[in-house]
Amino acid sequence: MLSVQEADFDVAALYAQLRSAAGNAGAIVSFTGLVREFYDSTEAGREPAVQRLVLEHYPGMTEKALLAIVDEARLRWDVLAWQVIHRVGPLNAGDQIVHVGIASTHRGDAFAAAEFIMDYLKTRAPFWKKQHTAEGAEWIESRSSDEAARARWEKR
Amino acid sequence: MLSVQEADFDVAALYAQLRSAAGNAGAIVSFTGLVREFYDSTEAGREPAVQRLVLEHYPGMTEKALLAIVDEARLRWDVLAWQVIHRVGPLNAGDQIVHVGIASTHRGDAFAAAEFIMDYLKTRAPFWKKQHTAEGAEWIESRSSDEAARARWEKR
Amino acid sequence: MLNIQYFASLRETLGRSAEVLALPEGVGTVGALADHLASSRGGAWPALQDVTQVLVAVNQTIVDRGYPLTGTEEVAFFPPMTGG
Amino acid sequence: MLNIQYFASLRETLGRSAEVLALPEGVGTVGALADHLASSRGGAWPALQDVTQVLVAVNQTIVDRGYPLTGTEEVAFFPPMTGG
Repeated sequence: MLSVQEADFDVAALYAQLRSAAGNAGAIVSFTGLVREFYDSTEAGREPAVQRLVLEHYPGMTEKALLAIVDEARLRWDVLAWQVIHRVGPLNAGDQIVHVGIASTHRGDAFAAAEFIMDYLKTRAPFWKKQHTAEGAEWIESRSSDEAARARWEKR
Repeated sequence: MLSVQEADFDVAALYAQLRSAAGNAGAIVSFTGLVREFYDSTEAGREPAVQRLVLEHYPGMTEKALLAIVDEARLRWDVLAWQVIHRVGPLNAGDQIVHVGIASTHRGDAFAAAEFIMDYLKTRAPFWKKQHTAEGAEWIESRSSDEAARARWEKR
Repeated sequence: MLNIQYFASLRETLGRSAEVLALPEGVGTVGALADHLASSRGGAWPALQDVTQVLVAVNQTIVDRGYPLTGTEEVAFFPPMTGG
Repeated sequence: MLNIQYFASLRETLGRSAEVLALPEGVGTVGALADHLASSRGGAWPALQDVTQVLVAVNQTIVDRGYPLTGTEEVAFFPPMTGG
């Protein structure tokens, strides 16, 4: 189940759906990303308080890119059921921003598929974050640590 | 939060508690283990339908072992809040058996801590499973794949 | 016609979110399109030529600068992605 | 006195879940205790000597067979763990 949406999502309902759809799963892994109050700045020493985050995306391509990432995860690991939810539009500190849920026969596959999807989503799905602070608004720059997290999956 | 209990647990309530306790977390990872209907047998080709599973534990040592595993995870990774719930006593196919919830600043730490705790829990916490099927009752044997999953954390 | 889209910081830098354009004379690749827009428009448009800061998708798939254009594609220019 | 506990399949094999025992003469380690119970009781008790199938905890921490006993410990014998 894939959704790119402005609305918040209900992790409890998502877990219930995944468990119900999972059949004879032995493992359910879920990841939820939250908007942090202080965002790492690329400039050392600067950590402006995030008052608001606005998520922009590329309608159509975003969904296509996310499905391609999920397809790759399903090729690599046993995935009985999956969910990817990503919010767009304005968000506040503490808000839920992204959710990945994976049901699998075994726990190793569930962990790997969920982390793989998150690492690729961060760097390969067309979303862009702009943060609004007391100092003004700025686009968040991509982080080399996110690219490194994605790249390590290439070695397997 | 650690609990070894006969009662079922509510993943929705656990997520809400973890999110509330997590402070300025950016990532929440949760793992839930379910009783599979067919259990891998150590004898190839035999997969008896599990009608019931009974979990035995070593009261006192179980809690101590789980806390030691969590402490090690907290030394290795940034853990803002955590939950480990493990059920004991009789369980049926599809039942929830174990839950690990981790809140962290970053997703990599949350994934690693949750998976580490599960891999150690499987092989280092005193729980034993007995399965009851139409063919009778038998103790589940430990699996070398579980020991291998645990051992890979030693190399880091 | 090319359907060209610009996203995020690049959209703000260029002051444009989308346009429809005939394939310019002599332009056969994504890279040549970026070069053409940069040289013919000047101003902020040379930003399109920074291959590390500007990614390109054709028909919603990321491509290299050498990717061929026939004149009927959806082309998008955008900065590195920061989702999740 | 030693407070000895047996768990899971081992508890069933031995037909006993716990006992209180004075440290036997000449027994100074966990391994020596297992050897003593095996040789003095016979029957199923030599199962305790299988170091791959029987783990030992002293005061609720897993130890090697060479771990010393003074006679006041909680000692537990059990098969490899299968939780989660």
